[in-house]
Amino acid sequence: MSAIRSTVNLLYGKLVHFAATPKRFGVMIQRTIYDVRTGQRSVLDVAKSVLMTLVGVVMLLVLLFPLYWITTASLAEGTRLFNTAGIFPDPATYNLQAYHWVVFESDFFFVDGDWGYPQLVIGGGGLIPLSVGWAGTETGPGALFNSLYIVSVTLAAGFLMVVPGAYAFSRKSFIARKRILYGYVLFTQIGAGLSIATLVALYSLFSAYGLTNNLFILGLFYAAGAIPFNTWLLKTYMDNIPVSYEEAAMVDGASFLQTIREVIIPLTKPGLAVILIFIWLAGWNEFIIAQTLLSPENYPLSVELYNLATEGRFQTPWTRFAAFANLFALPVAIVYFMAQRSVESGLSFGGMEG
Amino acid sequence: MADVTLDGLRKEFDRGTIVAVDDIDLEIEDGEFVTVVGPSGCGKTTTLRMVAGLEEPTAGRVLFDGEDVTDIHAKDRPVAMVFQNYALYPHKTVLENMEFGLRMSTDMAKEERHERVREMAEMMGIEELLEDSPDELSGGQKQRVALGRAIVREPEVFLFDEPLSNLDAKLRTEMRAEIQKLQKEFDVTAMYVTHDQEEAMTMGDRLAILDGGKLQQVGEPTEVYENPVNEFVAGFIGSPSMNFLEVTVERDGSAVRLTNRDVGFEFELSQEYVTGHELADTTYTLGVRPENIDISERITGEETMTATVEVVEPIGSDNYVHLDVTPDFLARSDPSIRPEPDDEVGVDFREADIHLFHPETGKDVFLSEREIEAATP
Amino acid sequence: MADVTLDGLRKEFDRGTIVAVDDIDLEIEDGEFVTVVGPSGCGKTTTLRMVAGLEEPTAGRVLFDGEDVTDIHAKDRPVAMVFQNYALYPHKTVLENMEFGLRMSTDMAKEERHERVREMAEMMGIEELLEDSPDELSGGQKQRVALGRAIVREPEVFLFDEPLSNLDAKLRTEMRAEIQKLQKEFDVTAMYVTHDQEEAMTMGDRLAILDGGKLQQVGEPTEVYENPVNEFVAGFIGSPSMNFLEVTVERDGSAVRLTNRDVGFEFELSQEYVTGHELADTTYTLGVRPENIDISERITGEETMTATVEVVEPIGSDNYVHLDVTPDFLARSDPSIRPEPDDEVGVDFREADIHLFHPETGKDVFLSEREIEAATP
Amino acid sequence: VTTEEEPDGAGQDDETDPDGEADSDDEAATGQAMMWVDMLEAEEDDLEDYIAEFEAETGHVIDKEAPGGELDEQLETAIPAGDGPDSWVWAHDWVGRFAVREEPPFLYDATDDIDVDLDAYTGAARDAVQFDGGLYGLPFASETVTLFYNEDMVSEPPETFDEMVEIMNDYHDPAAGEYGLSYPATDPYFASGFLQAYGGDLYDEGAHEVGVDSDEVKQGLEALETLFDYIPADPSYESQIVAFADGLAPFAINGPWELGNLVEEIDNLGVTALPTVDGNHPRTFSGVQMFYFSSMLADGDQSTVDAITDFVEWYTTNEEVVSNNADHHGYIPVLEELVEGNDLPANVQAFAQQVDHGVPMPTHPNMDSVWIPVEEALSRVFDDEQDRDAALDQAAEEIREQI
Amino acid sequence: MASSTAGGKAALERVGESVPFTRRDWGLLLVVPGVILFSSFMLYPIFYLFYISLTDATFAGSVIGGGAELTGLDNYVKLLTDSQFWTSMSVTWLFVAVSLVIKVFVSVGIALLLNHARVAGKRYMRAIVIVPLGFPAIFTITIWRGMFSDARFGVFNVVLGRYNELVQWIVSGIDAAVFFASVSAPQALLVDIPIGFLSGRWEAFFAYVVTEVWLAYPFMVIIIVSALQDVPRELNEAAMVDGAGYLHRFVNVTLPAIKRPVLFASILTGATSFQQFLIPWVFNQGGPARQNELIIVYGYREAITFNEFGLSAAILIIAIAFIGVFMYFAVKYGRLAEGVDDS
Ligand SMILES: Nc1ncnc2c1ncn2[C@@H]1O[C@H](COP(=O)(O)OP(=O)(O)OP(=O)(O)O)[C@@H](O)[C@H]1O
Ligand SMILES: Nc1ncnc2c1ncn2[C@@H]1O[C@H](COP(=O)(O)OP(=O)(O)OP(=O)(O)O)[C@@H](O)[C@H]1O
Ligand SMILES: [Mg+2]
Ligand SMILES: [Mg+2]
Repeated sequence: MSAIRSTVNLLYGKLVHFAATPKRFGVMIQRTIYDVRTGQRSVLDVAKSVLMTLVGVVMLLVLLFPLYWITTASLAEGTRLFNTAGIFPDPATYNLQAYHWVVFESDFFFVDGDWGYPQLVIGGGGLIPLSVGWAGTETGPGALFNSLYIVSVTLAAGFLMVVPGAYAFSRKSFIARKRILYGYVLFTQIGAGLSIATLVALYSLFSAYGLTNNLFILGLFYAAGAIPFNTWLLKTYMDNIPVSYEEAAMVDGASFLQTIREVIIPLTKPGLAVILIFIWLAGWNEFIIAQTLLSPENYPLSVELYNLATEGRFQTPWTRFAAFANLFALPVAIVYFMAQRSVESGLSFGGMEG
Repeated sequence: MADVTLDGLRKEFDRGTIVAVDDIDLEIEDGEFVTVVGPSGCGKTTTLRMVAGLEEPTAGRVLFDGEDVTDIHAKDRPVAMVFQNYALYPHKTVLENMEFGLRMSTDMAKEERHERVREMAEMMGIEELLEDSPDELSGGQKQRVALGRAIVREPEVFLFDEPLSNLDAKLRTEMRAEIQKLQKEFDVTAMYVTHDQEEAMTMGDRLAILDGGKLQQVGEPTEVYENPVNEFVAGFIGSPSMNFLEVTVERDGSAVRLTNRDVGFEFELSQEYVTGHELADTTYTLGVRPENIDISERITGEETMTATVEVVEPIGSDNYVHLDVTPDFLARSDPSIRPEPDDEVGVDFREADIHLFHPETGKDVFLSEREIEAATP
Repeated sequence: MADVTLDGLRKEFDRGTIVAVDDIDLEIEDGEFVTVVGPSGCGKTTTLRMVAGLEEPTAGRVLFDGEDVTDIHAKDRPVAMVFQNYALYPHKTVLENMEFGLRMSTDMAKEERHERVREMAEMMGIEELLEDSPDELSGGQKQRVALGRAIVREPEVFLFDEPLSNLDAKLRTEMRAEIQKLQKEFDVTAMYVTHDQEEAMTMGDRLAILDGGKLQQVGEPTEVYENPVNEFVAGFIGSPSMNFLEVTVERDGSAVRLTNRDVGFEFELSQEYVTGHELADTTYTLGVRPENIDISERITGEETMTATVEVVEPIGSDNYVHLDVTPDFLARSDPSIRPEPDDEVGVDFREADIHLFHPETGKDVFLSEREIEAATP
Repeated sequence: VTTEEEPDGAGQDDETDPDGEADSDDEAATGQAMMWVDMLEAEEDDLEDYIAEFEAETGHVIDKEAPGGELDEQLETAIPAGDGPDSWVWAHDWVGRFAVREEPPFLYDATDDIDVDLDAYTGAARDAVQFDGGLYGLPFASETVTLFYNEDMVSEPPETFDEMVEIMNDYHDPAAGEYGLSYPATDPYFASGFLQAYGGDLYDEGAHEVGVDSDEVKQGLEALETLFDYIPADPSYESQIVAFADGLAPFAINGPWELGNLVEEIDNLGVTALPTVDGNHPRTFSGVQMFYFSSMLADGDQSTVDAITDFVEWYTTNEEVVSNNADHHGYIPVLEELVEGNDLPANVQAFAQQVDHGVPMPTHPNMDSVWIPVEEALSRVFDDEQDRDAALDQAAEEIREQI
Repeated sequence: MASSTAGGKAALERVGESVPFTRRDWGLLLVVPGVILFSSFMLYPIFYLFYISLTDATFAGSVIGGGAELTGLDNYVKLLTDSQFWTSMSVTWLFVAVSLVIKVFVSVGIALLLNHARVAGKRYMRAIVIVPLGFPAIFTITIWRGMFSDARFGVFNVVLGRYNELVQWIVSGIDAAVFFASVSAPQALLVDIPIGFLSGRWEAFFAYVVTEVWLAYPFMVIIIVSALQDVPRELNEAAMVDGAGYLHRFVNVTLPAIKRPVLFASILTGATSFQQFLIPWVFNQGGPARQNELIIVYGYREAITFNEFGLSAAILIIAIAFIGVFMYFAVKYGRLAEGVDDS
């Protein structure tokens, strides 16, 4: 509960900070004017800064043009992506129908957009005689829930494997350590294309063991692919944390588990934030394997998105596709937004420079 | 409060290719403050870590109050340690840092712990910092917190690994006195590692000098200063360093002279000395401390040798006079004696102040075997 | 070879909320070695950086040989700088590090550059290191390379920012002498920043003492040591520090006594002194250096005061005797005088050795206005 | 994703229950079957309604799923693993390719299970669903490309190629952003009509011969080259359709799937058969939309086979369904009765005519090797990189090499 | 009690001596679960794939149905004599190399700008610039396909058209100003639109590269920005005092300091580029005429379109081997595994 509250607080703080940007910008301008007036900065100096900033802004605009373009397109449901009038749709045609479609008609939240409400069901099978059911909907939860389920499995399994592994690599010496680590490094990059490469082999293996169409196994699979890179990344991060903190804890009488909980985990936070994002993305974005292994009622968002892209016979339904993708990227954006500082510091490989 | 015994302690790294600590025997009495000093890489930290339980000895034992603790895990030893870089947990406040040890090793209630920490903080003058996080603190404050954190647990043995080396000179002097005072106050056994011989001299009840993993000499500071058992100790202890000069033993009847023709050095030993010690006809290293060298601005012809002044460094209370006898040959003189560079001055010293080191063993030939025995356990 | 003038130099940070350097006027003569010393944060580095051109002054000018260089970019000033952490380019070999400045600021041919670097390296005794990369070097070697790199360019002004603070005590002493020797040899104007007063004392032709961004005193080391213009300088220069004691002026007819009843201190000033200086009837801070305090183990009743011994620190050549007069009240005595803790000893000093500082201005009332003028530009 | 409604609403992890034990003791065994589709949304919605109607009538259960992605790739993995559907909907061009599969087979020969008389379907459709004597599905619609025109610009639809060129000449002015024709002309499927107008076949299924370099096809390409001059300077689908949709071209050559969109964009849309070239009707490739019978049926329950065949028979022969589809989706009926009957909507009528003139796409697996070389040859001619004879010769050579 | 524990301990030690696993090795236990999971989901399929590559499997069914027979190295022999394999290999390497070079330049440029003292709001820009990282590749690649659309109304073609208009406008302006001579727009300056980005060999290749660069730059930029922030300020100042101008400082101080991180990022993204599948597949399936079939696309197509599963497996095994070798050398010479040796 407190975790949720602190997350909300963090998010709120970020939003406030973000909202106050214009004000800070104003203050900055005021100060600059003051500095120029009092002769602390020359006009030339200020002009140079303005110019450089402009270059930065223009660069951003160019880089993000594709996203901007597609977002405007998502606001113009009902028109063709390409038309003879120009690149951007006529603002007069802007509407939210595409988003409406995603929320209330597509399978994003609920199958066929048929929203209901959650309901606690007492009794029923399973380990715990309690389950969350869904009432008021005829069709049941949609792709978002499948995605979240997969990502939860991936994150749980990934962290469970990566964190202790990285710790052991960073702090312990044991037999075959070097060999395994070397293997991991070699395999850091084989994951992505590999899954396409081994697609059919995978399918036949999975189907031989009866593991197809199983969200849990799929989540595990993504976690497996994320292990080498993230273990190695986290190990690199941990290498830069002085051992003396752990030793201090040990001398202070902390047991191994206490040391982990009280010292290692808090100190590794930025690194954990980074692998959180990477592992998340591993489970969130993949669709080729998901589509091959799952049957349609279990499709996660990524597959739905892909299907949307290939739905038309000769053309993609761009507006819906863009609206869908924007909503799809939203959770990642939020996670990233909250963890930005950590991610930036977690990715700076202290041992890498020079 | 425990006495600590190191019994034939040895530590090898990398499958024995590096011998970091080489059969050290040392007994530290209850409540005693022993400083371990030596040049970088001599094995000080490794020794300390073995006492703390952070490193497993290759051979030998560590005993607390006669009880073998060699196989006991660090977390179960009654020791506290202050690390060189303080090792304050950056994500915890000062209060949390200080109560951490109590929380881990005792089952005190929270209020009680805070009480204890607050008392300690008051004593150390850091009570206003309790809510701050470590990176808001200055070096000295961090050091104080690290000390406080160690003491609050009331350990029986207190270990310090160069705790002051990151502080500037003024603060260092201040903290030194503070550590000593605290150690006396709590009457806890302490082992203090440093590579700074001045720190070692001023702080310890006794001094243990390490070199190349081997214990060279153990003794009270003045004892070590006055009677270093070998050339290494002689050169290491004392600042500015002892001056060394290669000399040859020349016999002229019963008279024995130490000479170095290159620099025009000639010193006749008294009969008393000659009979007291055995001198071979070989080259020895003569050592004499800067403060034992007398400089006379007028040359009388009586002096042991003459030398040319290179630089004079005034440090206020004294002057350091650099002479061209050997590189770094230094005399420490009264501020009133201020020869100019390139002046020729007379150089003299008393027979009692000189040391003669054997060219091979490095041992001081003027010390009896017995004396050396006593000083090197 | 240039003389350097700082003219009303001032630097503010954060829109004037921090005044790092506050109107400093200083003239450094051609070939002179000036050390700038002061506590942490007093503005030493900022001053130096303004001379180097790395920081733009808020007000004031920097002149080299009378020429205003304030607006000239760092890369075009004839200065070389040695940084605290050496700032050797980690990816270049020693040779490349050393020739970099030449490559950038001259159009020498490659052979010529290498020739020059090799000569310099030989002089510094680092010719075997030329092919090594900086991280293979020890601290002292790095320091030498950094020095060599600076000198080889034959700059007109040489700037040092605490170049020795990362070295250990032994090396520090060694490098100090080396820097001085080189500076004299090349006869280059040098500005040397340090927070270590001992370093400042031994190295500079003159000393500039900064505090809170303001210049406190400029003068030769012994002059500053003997005649500090104010309490700050008096306390800062000299190690161990000067002892301070609050005293009240009491007049008894024509006799003037300085007293502090709390610690049983009473000192009668000679007539000569009283007539020479103006004393108000107020509280002054009396200062006396540890080495000027005589300790007598037998109490005769003649002494200025008696005190209890707290700790005796033997440093070999002397003993530091801590007395309970004020916290940190210290006397430096001959090693032969070794009172035990808790002994009562007599404390004495000569009238000529005491300083009296005004409670508000902090100025030494025993110095004439003229003397103070001369020392604080 | 559409699932059959679940009583517990969990919607996960319940698979087809192929034998439907619970139902088997009811009357004449009702079965359950699964079908995969990849359709436009509106088409799928209608199909769903028909399924519901059928289920209500018969008690059979048909699970319709849209696996998304490329349907053939999905089938490639699912069928061998035993997870495939009992039926799927696609054009007939996969029949040959899948019919030749053995170990495991992909298709199910339903000759013995089908009760309808195949003569109910048009000849082309009948041929399309059979391969080497096996009956692998039933057809329900056909499609091909034909001529759309903007009635505001074209008063009388052209009957001959020359008439069409004349009208195009009136409008074609690329500098002003106006064109004579919208036509993805380098796509062999779109181009097939003109290429085969003189009687040549790109691939002769009877003789297993590649006809790309035949004189007739070369002649056909000559006509096509004339059209190249009137279309926007790049032949990609999107470029082409935009010109017509934005009212900047009087003609478009495209398929029935664009009908819905274009009706919205062009106020007065006309559709007609392609004009004759030298008196010959362009022979466009036509595709026959059909329900495939999957090899899953072979191992399944008879009730499943019954369910799917009953449904397919019902759907393909139900006049109401067929004419509704024609009205709403431009599906060209393949039910002989309706085609004869002449009461189709005008637009569909035009497509039906064109289908009549056209030829079914060859279903032989070799056809897979034909498309790309021909498309590239057309591109080279379009870009003036090669003359038509050389281009087609080269393409034919490439195809033969691959086969 | 004491003696029994001692005895137990001795027994344990005796057991301990017989296996090469000592008390110090318990760290291995933390690693093993990850290794097992990784191996079972990643390594095992690779071995299986290798097995398939030794069979005559034709389509997916024969793999899954088990109807394939071992044929030894036939597939590899066939492959090495297939010209398409060599086309594919060379275009893949070309793609990796070209995109890598551009990526490095672009990312370093962006990172420098976003770390420049004179740019206000750097932090915000840094947050925004990596937004593409958050979108799924299938989405962004599809967008880029749209941007590169062959359509004359596709984004790039429209932009190029605007560019042409601009050139003509400027030229006509000059023409109007210089009235005694008639100036017309030089053809060299004008772009011949529409460009069929996806239908020309090099045009498509160019489109792949641009997209690949765009996909990879955020990751590189984050890493380089972090590295730039770690460059000690004093080094720059030392160079300044040494008389070095901006360019020299960049070459002699900044560049060497970010060399390792850039290398590191290059290796990672290079390996990813090698396995790029979606870009060619979504754009034009490696066309035109299979000329741009990157290696994974080639393998995939052999399997799916041409039903040559055994051959496809052989291709993919070779691709994996290439990546393995590439990573091995990268790791070795890029000192990526630096941390491996110290403990
Ligand atoms: N974990 C280790 N692995 C290998 N060698 C080591 C290890 N720890 C220390 N050593 C080596 O053992 C020797 C003694 O190291 P130690 O750290 O005890 O020296 P020290 O006296 O503390 O030096 P310093 O004053 O530099 O801290 C050194 O040669 C060092 O290189
Ligand atoms: N870039 C800056 N921005 C803001 N304040 C600064 C900056 N640089 C220095 N200061 C402030 O100016 C004052 C003087 O700093 P300076 O670095 O010159 O001190 P210093 O004498 O060199 O100290 P030290 O001995 O610790 O190096 C300090 O209070 C410092 O906090
Ligand atoms: Mg150490
Ligand atoms: Mg400084």
